[in-house]
Amino acid sequence: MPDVPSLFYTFHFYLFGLVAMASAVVFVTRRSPVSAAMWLVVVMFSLAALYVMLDAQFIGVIQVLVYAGAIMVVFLFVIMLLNLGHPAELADARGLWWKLAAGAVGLGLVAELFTLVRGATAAPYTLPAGYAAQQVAAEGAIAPVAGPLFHEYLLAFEVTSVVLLAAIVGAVVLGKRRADAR
Amino acid sequence: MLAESLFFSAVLFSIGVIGVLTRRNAIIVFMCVELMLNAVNLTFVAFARVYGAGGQVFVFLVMTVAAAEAAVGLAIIIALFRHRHTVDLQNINLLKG
Amino acid sequence: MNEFLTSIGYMHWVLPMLLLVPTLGAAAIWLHGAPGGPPGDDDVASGTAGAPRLIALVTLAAEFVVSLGLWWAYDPAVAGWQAAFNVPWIPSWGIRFSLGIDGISLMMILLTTSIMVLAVLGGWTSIRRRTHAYYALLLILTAGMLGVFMSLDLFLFYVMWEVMLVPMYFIVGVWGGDRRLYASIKFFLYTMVGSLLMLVAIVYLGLAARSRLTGIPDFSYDAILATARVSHTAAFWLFGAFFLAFAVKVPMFPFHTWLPDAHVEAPTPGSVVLASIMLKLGTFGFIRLAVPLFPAVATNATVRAIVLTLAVIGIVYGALVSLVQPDFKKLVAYSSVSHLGFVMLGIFALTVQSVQGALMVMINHGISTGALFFLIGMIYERRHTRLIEDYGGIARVVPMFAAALTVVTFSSIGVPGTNGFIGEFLVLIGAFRTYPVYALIAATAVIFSAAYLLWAIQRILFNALDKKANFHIPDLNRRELALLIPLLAGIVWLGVYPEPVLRRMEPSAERFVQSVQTRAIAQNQAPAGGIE
Amino acid sequence: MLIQSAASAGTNPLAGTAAGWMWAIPLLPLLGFLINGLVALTSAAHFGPADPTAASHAAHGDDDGAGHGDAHAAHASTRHRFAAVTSIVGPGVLVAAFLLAAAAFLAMRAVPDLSAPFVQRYFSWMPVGDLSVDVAFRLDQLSMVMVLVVTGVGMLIHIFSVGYMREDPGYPRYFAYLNLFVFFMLVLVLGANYPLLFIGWEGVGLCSYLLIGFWFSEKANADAGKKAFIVNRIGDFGFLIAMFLLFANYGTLDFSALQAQAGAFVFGGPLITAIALFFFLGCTGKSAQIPLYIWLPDAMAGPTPVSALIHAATMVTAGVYLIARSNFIFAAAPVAGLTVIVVGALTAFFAATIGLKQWDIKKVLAYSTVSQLGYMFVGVGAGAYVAGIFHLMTHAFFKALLFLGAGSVIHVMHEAYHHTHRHDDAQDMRNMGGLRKHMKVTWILMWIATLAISGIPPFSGFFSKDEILGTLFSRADGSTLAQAHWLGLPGTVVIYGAYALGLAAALLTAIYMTRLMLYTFHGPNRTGEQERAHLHEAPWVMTGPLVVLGILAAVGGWFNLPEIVTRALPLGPTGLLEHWLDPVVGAGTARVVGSGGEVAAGTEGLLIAVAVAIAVSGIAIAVTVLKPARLVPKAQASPEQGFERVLNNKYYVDEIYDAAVVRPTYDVSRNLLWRGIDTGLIDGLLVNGSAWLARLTGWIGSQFQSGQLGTYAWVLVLGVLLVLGAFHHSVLP
Repeated sequence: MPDVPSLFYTFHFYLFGLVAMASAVVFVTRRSPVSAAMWLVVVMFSLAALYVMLDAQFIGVIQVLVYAGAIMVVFLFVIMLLNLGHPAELADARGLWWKLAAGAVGLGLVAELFTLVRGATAAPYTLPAGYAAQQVAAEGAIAPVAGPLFHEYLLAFEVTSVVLLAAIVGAVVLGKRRADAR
Repeated sequence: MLAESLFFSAVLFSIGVIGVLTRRNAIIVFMCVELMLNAVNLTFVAFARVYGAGGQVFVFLVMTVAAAEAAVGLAIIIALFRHRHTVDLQNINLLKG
Repeated sequence: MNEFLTSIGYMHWVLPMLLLVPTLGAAAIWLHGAPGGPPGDDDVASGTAGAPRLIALVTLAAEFVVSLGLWWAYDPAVAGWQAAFNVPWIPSWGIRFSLGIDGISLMMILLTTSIMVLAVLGGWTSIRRRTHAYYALLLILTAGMLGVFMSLDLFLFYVMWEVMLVPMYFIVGVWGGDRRLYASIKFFLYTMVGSLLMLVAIVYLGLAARSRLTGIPDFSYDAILATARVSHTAAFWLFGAFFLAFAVKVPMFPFHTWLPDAHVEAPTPGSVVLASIMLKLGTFGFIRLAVPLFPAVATNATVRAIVLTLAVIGIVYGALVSLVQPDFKKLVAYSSVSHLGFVMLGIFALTVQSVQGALMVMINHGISTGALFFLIGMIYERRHTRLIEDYGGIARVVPMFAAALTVVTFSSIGVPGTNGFIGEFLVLIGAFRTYPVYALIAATAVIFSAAYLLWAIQRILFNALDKKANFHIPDLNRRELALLIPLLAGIVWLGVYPEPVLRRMEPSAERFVQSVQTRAIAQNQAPAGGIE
Repeated sequence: MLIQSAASAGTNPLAGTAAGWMWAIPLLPLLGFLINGLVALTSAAHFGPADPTAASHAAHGDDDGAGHGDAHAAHASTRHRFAAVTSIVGPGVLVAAFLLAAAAFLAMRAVPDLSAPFVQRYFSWMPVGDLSVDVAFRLDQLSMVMVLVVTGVGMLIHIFSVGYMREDPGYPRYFAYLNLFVFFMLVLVLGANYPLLFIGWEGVGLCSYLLIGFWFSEKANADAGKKAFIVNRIGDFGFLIAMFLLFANYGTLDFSALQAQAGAFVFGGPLITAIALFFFLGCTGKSAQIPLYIWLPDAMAGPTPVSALIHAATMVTAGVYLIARSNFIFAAAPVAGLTVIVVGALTAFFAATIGLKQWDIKKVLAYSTVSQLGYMFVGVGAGAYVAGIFHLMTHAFFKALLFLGAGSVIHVMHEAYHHTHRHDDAQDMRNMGGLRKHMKVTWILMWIATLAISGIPPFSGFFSKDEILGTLFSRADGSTLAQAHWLGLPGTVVIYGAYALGLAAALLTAIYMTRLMLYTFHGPNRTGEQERAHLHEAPWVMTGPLVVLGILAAVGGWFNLPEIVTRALPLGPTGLLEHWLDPVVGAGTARVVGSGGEVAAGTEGLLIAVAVAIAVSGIAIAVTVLKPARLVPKAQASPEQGFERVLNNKYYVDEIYDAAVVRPTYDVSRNLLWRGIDTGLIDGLLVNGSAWLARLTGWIGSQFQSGQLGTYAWVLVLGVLLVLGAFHHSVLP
């Protein structure tokens, strides 16, 4: 990748970013859980595209597979299972003041985050520009992630499996109808 | 592209927060949380480009946790729904001591 | 006597032994086990109280005998700590199990061991439920109180301080009267607030005295006294922490309101221990820690004025409030506020006479007020009321009780020839040298104390015997006489011939006054550095 | 424990004589106290009290108010099991003590020019730092006189009590208290330093308390005892402060050591004046002077011999003794001396006016005692220490006689009522009258005492009272007192004013005493027909001591005859007491006299004539004005009107004190201090308030715990905003 991104690259980067934000806005404003979920899937895809553009091809793929694919499917599955979407369920949003307050909080948060990220880049640790792209070119998309994952973060990686196991067990236990539940 | 990524990330995160604050449907709130996680992932990926691939590892871990969370969280919602026949958070205050 | 004591190496083992004996006694009661049946059962009636009660009595009697040797073995002419016992306890924190006594703690230890024996006798029949737990707690309480008096390590001091707090909380809260929970929680919280601050101060001091080579803190009293260097500001706050801890315990006005409640609700032995010994721990703390550790603060004109004002307010206020109490126990409790005010006046007036007087008041108050609470307990056991108005004219029915109560009352009033006079006189005559106005106001207590106590005993003992319930109260029995006679003897002995006691305490009191004064001057001249 | 100090005893010529046994003089009564106290307690333990219901009934037999305190003496008829032991031990120890005192006195007399006091040091009482208080007795001429008076009069009263109290169920207890009193009184007069004197001082107060409230089942009696003790304590407060001042400035409390420093006292300085005035505050309490005299009339609630011994002859004169003992202090403080004179003179007059309208025979005597004590203070205040002590002595004789005589009368009245089962006031003079026919001996003896107290020569009171007034008059010129100013008034004016008050009081004394005699012994008998048959003279065990006291009251003046008399008549030696006391008080007196001197013989004669004339006219007025025949018994009497009523109610001083001091104290204590500050402010606001605050914060916190995830999310997000904001401000530029 060249130092100065091409117009094509820049255009698509902004495009996917805007799509992600717009879909996110649509997502939180949908009343129906199903359509909300669908819009969220759009956000996920846009993000996957951004990941790819940020030289994280592997993550982009995983994003599509795990998030957009697996997790969102589970969501949709649950929504269907519970048969949500009755008018009573849809009368979900809160009052105007509540929304305004939430919007103000959101804007405040954006403002604060923004000022924070502007002040943050510790120069001594930054890699040379384009290093990530060269690495991908040299080692492929997976090796740069797999290296740290199985060396420095091996313990964390292994613990993740425990977390997943616990989650599976928990989900099974919670999902099981108890004998006395009736 | 770092600044733009971070900007996108901040906006997405805030939208997620607004969603958590305004919605009462447990599943949608849950999805908002997922959105916030994704926003953070974007930050990680963006920084990984500047500071090294360690950030991508974290995204990997976050996804795992998100998956686990989704499993457990949805199981809880199902259990709650069975019990209360609603996923409206206003009607659920089991946390009250 | 001295040869005998030396031959058995008495001074080498006496202090740890004094802590060990009650602990073993408590363990023995625990091993003996609780009686079967529900915990609310009347153990005295069912005869199961006997074993724990006997173990406690024998243990405390042995304790008293062991401690008695100190009377002879202690040599007032020798400066410094005696009967010292010092072993490492938590070396990495510089905490040592360090014990030792001077003339002041000697008398307090003897007071404690003697009063505790009587306290067991005092509750012989009135403590009826959960007796095994009660006697075990009483023994632990004894160990805790003695530990405070003999600790030479500040951390150990704190530990002992808390060790004695817990049993007392339970004694009030479990065996107390109707409002025992309120009283015990109030007692506990009041004391805890102060003692936690004290812990902070102790840790600060321990760090301030840490070794320059190893960085290990040092909590030993002597080391802190010699090497802990704290800034003036820090000293002020540390003194404040100690002050609060001890002022609550004393109790000084306005930290006294836990006392009437705790006294009224506590069972008789609890009241006695509370009044006779535990209140002294507060004033002892002032003498041992708060004042010597921060002489510059303690002798600061403003600080002294505040403390003395509170002390004098306590003296007069306690007396005036006693005047109008309908409950005899409460009356005595408020009179304690008044008496302990004298102790504070004596300590902070900082003359040899006033400090000696303060120590005498501590001893005398232990004897006289202890005896008063015993007497109240005896009559309460017979009539189940503490209200003064429920009595009247009972001197006709219980002449021996009346005689004892009268003598004790006059001791509490401070009539010359009884012990009460010696202490108050010395405090006032000493305080008059440095603070004549405070002494003058405090001296009015001689009028008020006579007023409230005489009015009370008149309404109890004298006047017409006009209530049917009082017609057939039995007089004191042998156990009660055996309990009271030592106290009455003490009242007369200390009133007529206090010289042996004064002689044993004098060098310690003198050292206290002198070291505080000289060190205060030194500290004021050479500004100390802050904690590094 | 008794360690005789060889150092001090060896040098004194009295060592090794009977005076060396002086420690035994107080110890004997103490021994008596122990034995009698043990008898009282053991018998109670063995036999238990009488059936309380019956006892209570006896105590309430007559409910006609105060003033019949002696009722119980005759009411209860249960004689004590060990009464015989008490009858021997009680008076026996006093007889022994008196004999020892007499032997010591003879030993002292045998030593010519004895100037140094004989001090025996027994053990160290309070050695603290530079304070050193020893238990030590000091026998000098002054304490010798006091010891003789205390043991002598005490012995007679003990013997009298054997008869008076023989029917009382508390007989051993009574003697225990009385013995204890004598012990403390002897400690008071023998103590070699102020703290030891203070032991006696408070100890006698304690015994007084116990004996006033001896019949404690009557609330009035218990009240009176309590009042006496508390009022005395106000005085004791002054005594304590005076001691503190002495120690703080002179570093010792020992009489000899202080006297040695007397030269260093700043004459008339504020310090020495303050010391003297604080001591005098103590005296006003113990010796019942204005403003603290109020307890003494109430103290008549005790048995009559107690009134005679404690509240007339000995304890109440302790203040006079204290000033005489501290003469070196008072002589250096003329303003204090003038204060003593003024208070003494006012008390003498004021109490005498109240005495005019009292009906209770003991109350009259009580106010008379207050009045006579006023005279004594005028004497010692004027530096006439000898005169003060002299009057103390003669007063002990005639007032003890009067009280015991009154006791006999009451005893007889009571027995009469007892026989006829009537409940009436045995002490009210309106119920008496014409008793001279039935009680001849008592009647004669009482008249002797009356003439003595009125100041009729040659009875003892004449000499002592005249000496006080004469010396006072002479002090108006040239003495240090005359040169000082008191509240802006020149000392001379004050002294003349006090002299006039003294004369007025003398007139009133003669009137009220004659009134007492007329109403009690003369005129028609008002006891009632049935009772009259039972009136008779008291037994000899009671009249015997009366006779002895009668003789002393009659000839007591012999102890200190003035020169003007001895020059005219060869009655005896001149100024015996004055010479005797000179080593103790001579220097003090000389200091007060200053440049002044004795009055001229002619003036002195005139003064005596005036005094006698006043006394005689007082008696004459009483005899002519008062009509015993018109008196009706108490039950039929109508209440007094106008000023008489004010007098009868003692100027309402008790009521004023009650409203001004006692009630406010109780009210402030109860409502402001206890309910307001303690329960309200500290417990209510601060203690429970902080608990309430903790609960409130907890409640507020718990409101967030709604269980609503939405709320939690809001709180969380707001928290994030805050933290980020703070981070933003602190970290970022």
